[in-house]
Amino acid sequence: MIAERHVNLALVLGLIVVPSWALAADEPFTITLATRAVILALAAVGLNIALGIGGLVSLGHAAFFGIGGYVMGILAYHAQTFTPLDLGAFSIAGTKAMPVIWLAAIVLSAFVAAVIGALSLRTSGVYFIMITLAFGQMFYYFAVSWRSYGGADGMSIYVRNSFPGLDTLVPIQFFALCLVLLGLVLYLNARLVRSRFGLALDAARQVPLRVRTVGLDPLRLKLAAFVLSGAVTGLAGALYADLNRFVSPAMFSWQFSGEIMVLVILGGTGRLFGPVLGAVVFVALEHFLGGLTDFWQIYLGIILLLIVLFARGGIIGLLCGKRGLHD
Amino acid sequence: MRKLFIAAALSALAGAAGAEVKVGMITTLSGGGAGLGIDVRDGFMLAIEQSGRDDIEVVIEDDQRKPGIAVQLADKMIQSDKVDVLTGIIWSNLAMAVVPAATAQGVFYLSPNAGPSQLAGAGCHPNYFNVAWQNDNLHEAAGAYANSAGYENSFLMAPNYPAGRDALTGYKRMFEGDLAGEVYTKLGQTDYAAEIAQIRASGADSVYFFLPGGMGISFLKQYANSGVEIPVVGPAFSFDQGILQAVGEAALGVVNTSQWSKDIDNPTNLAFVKAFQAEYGRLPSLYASQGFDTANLLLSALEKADPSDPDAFRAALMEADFDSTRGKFRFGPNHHPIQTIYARKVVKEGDVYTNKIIGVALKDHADAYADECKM
Amino acid sequence: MQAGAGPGVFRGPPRLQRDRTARHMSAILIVEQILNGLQFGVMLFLMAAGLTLIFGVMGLINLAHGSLYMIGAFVAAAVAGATGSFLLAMICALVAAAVAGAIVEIVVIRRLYAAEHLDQVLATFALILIFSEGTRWVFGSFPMYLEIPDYLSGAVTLPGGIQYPLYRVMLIGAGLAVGLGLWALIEHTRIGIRIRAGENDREMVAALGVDISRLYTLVFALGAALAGLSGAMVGAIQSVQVGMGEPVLILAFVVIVIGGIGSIRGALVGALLVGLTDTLGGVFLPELFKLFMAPAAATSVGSALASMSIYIVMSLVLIWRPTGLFGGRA
Amino acid sequence: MTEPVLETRNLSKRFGALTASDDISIDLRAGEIHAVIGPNGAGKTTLIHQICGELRPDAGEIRLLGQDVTRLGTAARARAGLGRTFQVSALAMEDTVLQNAVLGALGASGRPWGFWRPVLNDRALRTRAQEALHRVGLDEMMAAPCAALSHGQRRQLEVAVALTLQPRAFIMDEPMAGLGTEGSKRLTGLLDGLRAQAPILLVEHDMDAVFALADRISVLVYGRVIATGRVDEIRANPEVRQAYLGEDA
Repeated sequence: MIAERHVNLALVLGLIVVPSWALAADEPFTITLATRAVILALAAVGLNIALGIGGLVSLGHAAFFGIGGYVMGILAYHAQTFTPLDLGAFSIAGTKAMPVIWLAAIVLSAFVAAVIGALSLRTSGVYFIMITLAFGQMFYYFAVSWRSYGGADGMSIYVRNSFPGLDTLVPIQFFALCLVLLGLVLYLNARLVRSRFGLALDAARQVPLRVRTVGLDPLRLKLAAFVLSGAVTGLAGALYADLNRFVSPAMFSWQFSGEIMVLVILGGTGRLFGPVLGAVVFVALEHFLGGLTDFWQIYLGIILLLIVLFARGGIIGLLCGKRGLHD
Repeated sequence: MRKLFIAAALSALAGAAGAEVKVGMITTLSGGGAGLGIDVRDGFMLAIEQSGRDDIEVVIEDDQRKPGIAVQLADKMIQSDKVDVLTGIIWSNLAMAVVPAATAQGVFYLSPNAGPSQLAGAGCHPNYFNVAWQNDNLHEAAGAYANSAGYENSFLMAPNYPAGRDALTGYKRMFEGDLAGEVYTKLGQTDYAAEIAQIRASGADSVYFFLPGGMGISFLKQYANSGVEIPVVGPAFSFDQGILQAVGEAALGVVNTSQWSKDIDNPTNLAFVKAFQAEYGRLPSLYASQGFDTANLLLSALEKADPSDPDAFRAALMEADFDSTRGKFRFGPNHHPIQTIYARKVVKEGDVYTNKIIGVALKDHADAYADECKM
Repeated sequence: MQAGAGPGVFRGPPRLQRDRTARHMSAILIVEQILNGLQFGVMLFLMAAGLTLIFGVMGLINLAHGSLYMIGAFVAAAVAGATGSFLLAMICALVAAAVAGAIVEIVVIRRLYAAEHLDQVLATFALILIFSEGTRWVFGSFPMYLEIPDYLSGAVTLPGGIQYPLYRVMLIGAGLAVGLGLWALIEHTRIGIRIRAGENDREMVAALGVDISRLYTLVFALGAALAGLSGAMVGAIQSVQVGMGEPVLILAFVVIVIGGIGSIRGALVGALLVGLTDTLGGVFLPELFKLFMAPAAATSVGSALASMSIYIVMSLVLIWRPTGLFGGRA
Repeated sequence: MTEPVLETRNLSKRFGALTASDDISIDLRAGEIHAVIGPNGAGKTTLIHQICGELRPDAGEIRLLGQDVTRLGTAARARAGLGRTFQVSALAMEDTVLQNAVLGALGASGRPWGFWRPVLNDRALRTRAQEALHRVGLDEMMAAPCAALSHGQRRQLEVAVALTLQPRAFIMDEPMAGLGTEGSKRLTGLLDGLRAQAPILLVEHDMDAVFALADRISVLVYGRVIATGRVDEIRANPEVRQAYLGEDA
């Protein structure tokens, strides 16, 4: 067994070394791939707060990812066309500034997560899985029919949004930005796990009855986790939209919800770095298997299956053995 | 996802500085819509092979029909592979995600299929050429055909997404009769019983539908079995060689519009059909012909200029000096084809369902957006 | 921006006349649409029954159920193509899906019963990838051909002068017959008793000496057979293609969640509710909005709402009854 | 007489044809251990569930410190002063002993909304948890994962978590179940010392423990309280002997 922190360290080093090498070797696409992995990891870290710590199996997290994406798309669209964004009572100008977009994405997805969570947490188990899926689908179909912003086709943002002091169109700079955000969120996540809230939430997942018996409301804890989770995934959505300079309803699809969940489980549910490892492995598999055969998804399926069947606890579980978040 | 085809004699390249021209093909090779991408790829590669040129390297990648993947592949091909020309995208939404950014980076894009109106109009670009069509073309032709067939009251149906709305707009642009109804279905819908009931009740004398892929198969099968006898017209998408076999008898006799058909009588086309069949063991589809024409356009331009000289290369592309499977072929000012579109009828030849040209729907037709293109 | 914001070229004036829409709403049309909803619901029921049975007895979330539906359709298309017999195609589809189900259960699924829902979701998601691409590998990337046989094609005239496709009448009949058979199987046979016992208490069944793993394989194969059969039957009027199972799978999940997971009766009610909502919503919501909106806006708002309608229904049901209409456990 | 700490008035609960609680009125007074005994299926668990708020009674009232808590949820009743232990341990098995105790202290503090500072570094919570653990004799085991505890130690931890709440009344559901003689003895000693802090409503099967600890006993049969009284009164009650002890034999 390898200590979990060694795996984490290796992962962090890998995420720094590989893109640096790619920069030196003039392999910008490797950097793009790494950026994709980092952003997907961020989305999965978000889901992991609800799923891994809170025990909320949400099959609707694409809703938040999509909201983040569309916040970016809509704000940037209004900025690049110099049209105001009409919000009914008042209108605001679009923006191409990433920090503003991020903030808007976080706030809006947190708000939507609060609404969806409050309604969905009335249910549990499979019903929770399905009601979150239903909300995701509603957003999907809404985006498909939202003609002002491209409908099913989605919309392109021609120039990547800006961040003060950086040229975000340079792959390595955008990668660094995403990596820093991921690191920041992971740090906050690590603090959260050890905090009052983290302890209570973790107990609410394991024994909700106990949590009630000590005078806390597990549902409120879980709702808070769901909101945080949605906010992080929303941020990832805004970044993903910027990576592709494109948003489309596919960001809202249930398949994408499933994919983020796969990342979490693949790496190790509830582990701090589980989603990161899951995302890196997934992107790598997709890339390398795709080079081997047109039918690469068969092999991806087989690998996933083997991991579920024989490596409960994901890859980190396989490497490091069973252990909770606390150590 | 990645496949490397080194066209023609790979061994001839040994030790050389590598291929002189690099082409990136992003197309759909896995999942539901893979048939179209495979046909485009096979048609394209057939032409490259026939050319005998060994200095063209084609990098082929699967976009899985996901816009996000397509954008990343484009980034990769432009940044890492340093391709001169991109091609291959099937779907308009993927094209919209990829093309504007790619052409802005100085790469040429030759579209073998998708032709969204934005790229033909205000969003046109000197480096973007569409070898297939502007998306509205076949629908406009269908509207024109409906006029000539004497239809006066059409029922229109398309999925509720931009291409669907554009399709019906295209039909209405040419059609002079009345509309008995206009229905937008769910994207990916598989059951059309409700719509067929509306058609039955509408009093229409003709039905025009645009339902690409499996949607069209489902509709045609259900329609043929519904007892509704109102004649149907569609664009070629639902009647191409690939899916016609899946529709089967339900498609027999249906008129559809296409800029290509395997019975267009010119030597290039006859040779193409024969060669494609010999190479891949199946009849070529519309998409295969488009892939083939795209490659031949590229080859013709490469004869005259090198992509490293963009102005010359662009001019060479614009000349479209190649033998198209469609016969006469030229570009309009917005780099979209001005071409003849035929009305075809589905027939059975032996055991195989295929199309037969019954007439010309629109002659030398240019798209409606060219005026908006400023370049 | 580009998409959706169409260019200002000439577009045909909207010539759709409002008096025509009134004609759309005739009584016959309404009845016909209800029949369509019913038929859709019955097909969904076949899918949902297997899914809910598998969940009820084994506690398993099976995302790969849609793949068994697809297998049924492909096998039916292949057999019908080779032999020309529709009936044989249906039987083979049923058997093939059952066999595939049994194999999957023995090789993979039985290792998942003790696992969390999460692992089940991931494993069966992996199975979808394997089945979908595997099918494409075997049958190619193009849709397959499967057609209604002559003796079931064409339309019949129902009482009241409604013209309705014979095949769809047959689908409603066959679906209801299978449902009835399923009910009889569960209520009146020894296997049914064991299945019901298994739903209530797994340890108890095992303690009573029932070979629990054989029972599970059987139930899974039964569910698979139902999915395969409905795939094959629907394949004759839809496109037989890779990926056809997933949209149906999602709908089937919606159905069983509305009905209450594990409840066959709930699956029936849920299936009819979803079938009718989806069909009638798509037709009548745009018409409804036309009463107080401009036709173009009404069409777009109406169809947008229609595409969301079943999910709205489902979340309302769950908010009202968190374990579905007939559900007991989560 | 002063008002009882905890009291049920005419509590009734039916499940279909089965009457699980039939007009139950019992009370718990300051400083006492009040045991509720009864044969299996007598409705003891149903009674506890109603007192703690997991089940809502069909009729009747539950009062804690003179306040009607019948409509409150479990968490609110805990905040109002109910400290409860479970028959089947309800502990966060993936967490350590200390974390479980800190959770109790955290609940008592009523402020779980800290996202930044490590909870285990919080002096107030930690002290409270450690005191409780010390009280039940689990000081040595603080760092052990809960899953590594013996059955008896889990019972002790249950009590410790309840202690962190500094409750006004303890509700203990069969704390002796499954313990050996040694464990029983230890826990009996522990509970004996607790009554001074807060009275205990003790549902228990272990008659030795009941007779050793209880100040009063109520006997529940078929959802009804057939007798309430001091230990010797209950011992002597013929109805109890017949209905309860007779059946138990």
